[in-house]
Amino acid sequence: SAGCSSEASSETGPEKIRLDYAYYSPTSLVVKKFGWAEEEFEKEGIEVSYTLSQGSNKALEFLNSDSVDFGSTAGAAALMAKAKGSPIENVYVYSKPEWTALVTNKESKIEKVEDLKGKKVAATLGTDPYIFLLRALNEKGLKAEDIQLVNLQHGDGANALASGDVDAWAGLDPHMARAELETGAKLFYRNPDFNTYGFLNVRSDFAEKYPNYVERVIKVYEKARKWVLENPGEAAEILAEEANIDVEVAKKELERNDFSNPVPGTEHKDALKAAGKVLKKGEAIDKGADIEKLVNDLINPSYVKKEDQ
Amino acid sequence: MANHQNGNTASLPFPKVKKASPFKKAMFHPFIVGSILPVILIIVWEALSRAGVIPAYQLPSPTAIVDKIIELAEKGTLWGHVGITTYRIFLGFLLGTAAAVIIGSFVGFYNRVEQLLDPMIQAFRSIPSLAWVPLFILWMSIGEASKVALIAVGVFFPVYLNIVSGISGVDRKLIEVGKMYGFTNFQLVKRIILPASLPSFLVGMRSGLGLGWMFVVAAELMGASQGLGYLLVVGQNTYSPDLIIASIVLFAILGKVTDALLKRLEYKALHWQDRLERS
Amino acid sequence: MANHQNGNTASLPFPKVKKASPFKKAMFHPFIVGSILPVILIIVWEALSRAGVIPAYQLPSPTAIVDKIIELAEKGTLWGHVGITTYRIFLGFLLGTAAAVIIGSFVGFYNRVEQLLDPMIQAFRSIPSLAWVPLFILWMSIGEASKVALIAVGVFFPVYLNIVSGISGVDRKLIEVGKMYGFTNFQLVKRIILPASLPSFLVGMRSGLGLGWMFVVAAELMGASQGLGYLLVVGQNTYSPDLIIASIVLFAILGKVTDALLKRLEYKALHWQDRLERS
Amino acid sequence: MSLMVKNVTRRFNGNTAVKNISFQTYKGEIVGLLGTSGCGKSTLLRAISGLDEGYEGEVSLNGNAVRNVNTNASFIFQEPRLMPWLTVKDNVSFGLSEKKQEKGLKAERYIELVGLKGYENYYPLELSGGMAQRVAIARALVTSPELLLLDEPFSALDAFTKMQLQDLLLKIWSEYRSTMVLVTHDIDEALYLCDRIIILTGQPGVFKQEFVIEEPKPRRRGSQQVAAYKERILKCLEL
Amino acid sequence: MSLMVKNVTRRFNGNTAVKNISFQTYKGEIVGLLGTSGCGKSTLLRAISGLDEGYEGEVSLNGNAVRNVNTNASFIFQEPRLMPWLTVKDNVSFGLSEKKQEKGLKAERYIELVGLKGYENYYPLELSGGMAQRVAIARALVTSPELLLLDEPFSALDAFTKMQLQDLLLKIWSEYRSTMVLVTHDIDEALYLCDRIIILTGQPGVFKQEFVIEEPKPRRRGSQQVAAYKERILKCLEL
Ligand SMILES: Nc1ncnc2c1ncn2[C@@H]1O[C@H](COP(=O)(O)OP(=O)(O)OP(=O)(O)O)[C@@H](O)[C@H]1O
Ligand SMILES: Nc1ncnc2c1ncn2[C@@H]1O[C@H](COP(=O)(O)OP(=O)(O)OP(=O)(O)O)[C@@H](O)[C@H]1O
Ligand SMILES: [Mg+2]
Ligand SMILES: [Mg+2]
Repeated sequence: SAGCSSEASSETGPEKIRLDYAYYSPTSLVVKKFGWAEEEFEKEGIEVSYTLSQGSNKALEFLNSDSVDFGSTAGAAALMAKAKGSPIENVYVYSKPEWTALVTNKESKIEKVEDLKGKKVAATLGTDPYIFLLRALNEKGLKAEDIQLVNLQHGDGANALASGDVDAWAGLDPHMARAELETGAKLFYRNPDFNTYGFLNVRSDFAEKYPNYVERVIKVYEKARKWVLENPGEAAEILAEEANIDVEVAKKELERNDFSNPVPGTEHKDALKAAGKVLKKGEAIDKGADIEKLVNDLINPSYVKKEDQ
Repeated sequence: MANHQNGNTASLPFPKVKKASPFKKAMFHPFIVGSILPVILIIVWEALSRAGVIPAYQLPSPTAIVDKIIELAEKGTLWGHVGITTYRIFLGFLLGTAAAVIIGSFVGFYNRVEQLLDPMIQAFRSIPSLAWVPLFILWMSIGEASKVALIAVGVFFPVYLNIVSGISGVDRKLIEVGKMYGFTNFQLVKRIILPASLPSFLVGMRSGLGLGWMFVVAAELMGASQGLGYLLVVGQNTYSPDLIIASIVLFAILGKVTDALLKRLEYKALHWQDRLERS
Repeated sequence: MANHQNGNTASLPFPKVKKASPFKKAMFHPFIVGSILPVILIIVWEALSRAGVIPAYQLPSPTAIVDKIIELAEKGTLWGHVGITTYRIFLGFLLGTAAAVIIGSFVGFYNRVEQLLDPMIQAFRSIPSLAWVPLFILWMSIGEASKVALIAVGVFFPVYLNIVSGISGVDRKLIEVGKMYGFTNFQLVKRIILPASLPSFLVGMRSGLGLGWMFVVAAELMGASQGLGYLLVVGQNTYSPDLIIASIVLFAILGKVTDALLKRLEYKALHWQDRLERS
Repeated sequence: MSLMVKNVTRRFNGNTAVKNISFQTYKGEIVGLLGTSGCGKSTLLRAISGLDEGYEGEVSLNGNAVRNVNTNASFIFQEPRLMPWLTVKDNVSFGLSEKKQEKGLKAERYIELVGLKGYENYYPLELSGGMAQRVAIARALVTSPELLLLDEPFSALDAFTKMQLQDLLLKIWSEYRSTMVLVTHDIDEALYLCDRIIILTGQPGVFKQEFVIEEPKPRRRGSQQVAAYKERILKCLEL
Repeated sequence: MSLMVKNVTRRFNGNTAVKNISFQTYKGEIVGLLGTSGCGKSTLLRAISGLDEGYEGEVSLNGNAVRNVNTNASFIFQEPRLMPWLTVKDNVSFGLSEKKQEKGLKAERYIELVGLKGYENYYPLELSGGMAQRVAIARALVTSPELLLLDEPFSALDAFTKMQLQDLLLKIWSEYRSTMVLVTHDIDEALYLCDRIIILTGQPGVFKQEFVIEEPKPRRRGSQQVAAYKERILKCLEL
């Protein structure tokens, strides 16, 4: 469904481009902060609007209901939506975040995944930390039934861990960074590869109609990505200010983001396929779904490649 | 309000029909009349879904929803979800109503108590259910107790408000009758004020029950692994519109059933009301 | 309920005091009495926080909360949040109340309309605010309109319920007076039924306003970047207990203020009620 | 407005309240209804008014059978039935549809006629029982009805006020020639006001006897002829 | 129970309703209060009952100044004031604190005495005006009060029922020797029942005159002596 450049010249632009921004996507904050998108489309008189996504599921709701054209989500969330038939494709990877890990209290005896057997573990069903937890268990030969899973929202999970209501928590930044700093919580199991990346998704019909503009939005994001790589300190400040968090927490969160590879590719596909299997087992994705095909349909690197040329 | 239960059907639209035929009677049975709109709604929705006007990823068709519910039922988890939520609602409703009756009676009756308590209660009333969640986890941990307590909080406010208002709306003339008998304040409340403010109280209960259902979602954010609110949130997190809508439908059905029970109680308890015979 | 406004202060606890000294009067001013409990609560909370019994990452101390609010005020964002939320509440409240009055009057008055509409409305009543969110995004996208509409939905139900019950509780005797004058149904509703069910209606409005405040959070999940609900959710998503509690406090204060306005209206509108002079 | 009541029977859940009542009045006639407590006088009046449609039989106004409320009729109920949220003045002008000012003037005139000048801005809860009843009387009279139904209108009033209002009623009658049906327990009152007196008895109430009083109005209270009627009526009642 | 009213004045928001009323009754005396509508009879009765504490002056029962409700007193209000959610029987036994069965028996007896046998299970909305008033009378009498305050108890009743109930009242009185204060508009009634009649006039109501009726009870209705009193009272009132 990728556009080709010959058509692109004759296409008329959209009246308005609707971007989202999210605290879990630092590049989106930078784009919004500096107004680079407005700058890019100003000449053509195209309006740019921003909508805050409070989480992946909100971003997907906005995409589905044609409320935004671009939405930032975790890779797994995009996959689940795609499995339900959402007309979206992933055109860009804004970061490889290590935003989730397994966390426990300072004094806790839990040191490795195997120690979780029979313990109470908090996680938010269906989200990246949940997938992370299941994959970690899976890797060590444990099953979901071997632990007591407590379904709590991310913030509540952090609280429950702090007050000892649960033994461990599949954490998510910035809650996790903050828990580390404030209560000395320790991340006893980390694995960046089990995270499912930060995806910038576009509505398929938008991409079909205005392929050129998808590329140009990506260009703006690229500018922001490079700026973040060059100015990590200022980026942390922007994140802290926008998301209302401590600079220290913001720094920690940014450190755990790898902005080096924005092009959706094989590694992303592999990560999503692995996540897909876990989700299938957890019944978050239909038994009959063809993960392979879904992932290939979802991830469409053509727009970035062109931009690189 | 529930006049139809004693066959006191409308007189304006069909003023001349003295004895309706059995067929007509069945046709205009309140239950059937009440089903007209929902049925139309469902048919239109289904048609739009089939025609592809509403894509399934946005809003699955009614048949898909029913399939989902049947699937849950076949897996056997449906009863667990429905059962545990109903149980929580029930307990929370009892607790919240009891607290509201006790506190509301005092506030309604004693000016001083009102001045002391009411301002704070009114302030708490506008705190959203989601905002209570972290506080309740803090105070009561994540067991069953905190869930029931949160639902009770939701039930409390409307019941309280209606009781206080009901009490201050009671005809002074009737209270004086009790005073002449030297009734204690407790007796006044029990024998005159509560019965006289019963209509208001019952509306409060129905309103409170509705809010209780709404608080279920927040309550089941507190570490539940079963329940309708849990289903809804999981549906949102796993991006399953069919699960979301299925849980909404279940909310609606259960809400309607429990409300109908209260409405029945209302009708029974208020048979003495010299109420408007409606057209 | 609002007797204190006309200086009709309690008589039971101090039955013999005929003329209180100005000092005593000031001491027992309702506002001061109403502040006792909140003040105690805050002091205890602050003490516990300072003593380290409640760690700040769980529940920050009142002073920390006040600092946070002052910080927001200094940054200038506080007024934006408060303003936009109040504006949404105001519009949603107007809309929801208007809809409830119109529909509620018809339902309360015409048996047929009740049979047609009421069952569906009762079923919708128990659908949680969060569950409406995806549907509203779908129907109305994420503009201001969908937020206001969602708040209006929250306001609608309690007002509706109270109006319907109020109407069916109106003394038939008074309605007959109007009928003798050949009043149309509209006149009956406007001139007799609504005034007579005013107490019930006002409680409904207060209840509805409370629910409106609760629906703000869900409403502002729909792509808002300002507002109290937004603050609360951001606080939860960024793990900032001070922000969460600050927004709860703001909810409580604003809710209290708006409720006090309605309560004032209630007192003014119900001066004719032959109400219990309370002790 | 002429009135005809034909074989009116009213049952409540199987219990009969009044049975088979028939009578007729000409335009401008004042008819009295007398009977023991609970014999169905109010029930009959409600049937005539059209407020109650659940009766059997027929009520005709000006020769047309009707079953609904006639806007030229007015009803003074057994209780005052004032709107508690309206002042005396607003209560009196409640049924008027004129312009505000005109309404106000009319209301004030009738308030004065029933002796409540100075109480225009009182609320019902601040009135005495008799004052409330007088407001209800003013409210019914202010519309100058062609048919006036009165259910024990003066029973809450002292002898003096009662006589004043009886005279007021006669004044209204001589001005508008309204047809009136008056339920009363006061035989003197009935004899002073009515052209025809109908006696009901029993539970269910049935027609007992009809007296036509042919004295012209205004009559002298306690006159010889009237005293004779009174004796006959008492005899008829106390059996 | 003896009763003394001393200089009682009651103001409502600055308007005086009754002014400076004083009188005294002995145990077992029946006192009548007569006066035009709105002159403050009900207000005075409420002050005596203790329901209203806002008056100036003093009310003493058995020699002790009181300002609150006495449980040995009973009040028949100007309106029936029945609890709409209770049946006739439950309304009548409302103030009794005996065991359920005994309560029921007592209630039934008084329901029969006021002529409502068969209506035990009716709700107030199903009663006629006079029937409701009779239920209220039964409710007040069933407690055998030492002090009985009656505010126009029989005004909604037909002549026949009224006489029956007046006799019932006398029967109760001869049994329990209750002290009674009776507000009435019916001079014949006052003369038939009362040992002393107090006339109030004006607005604000002031004490006008006191008549002591020394005929022993039971009296003959319309006897010569009584007629003489009536003339004097009428004269006193109609000025
Ligand atoms: N709650 C009140 N507020 C203001 N004024 C009142 C109140 N109650 C009574 N009044 C006034 O007091 C006066 C006397 O009233 P009250 O009811 O005692 O009269 P009454 O003698 O019983 O008359 P009636 O025979 O008509 O019942 C009236 O002018 C009335 O307006
Ligand atoms: N809504 C009702 N439901 C059942 N029974 C009723 C109803 N209204 C009246 N009745 C019965 O009808 C009979 C007549 O009542 P009605 O009010 O006509 O009497 P009335 O002649 O006006 O008496 P009164 O002089 O006491 O006012 C009574 O026995 C009463 O119980
Ligand atoms: Mg009657
Ligand atoms: Mg009176």
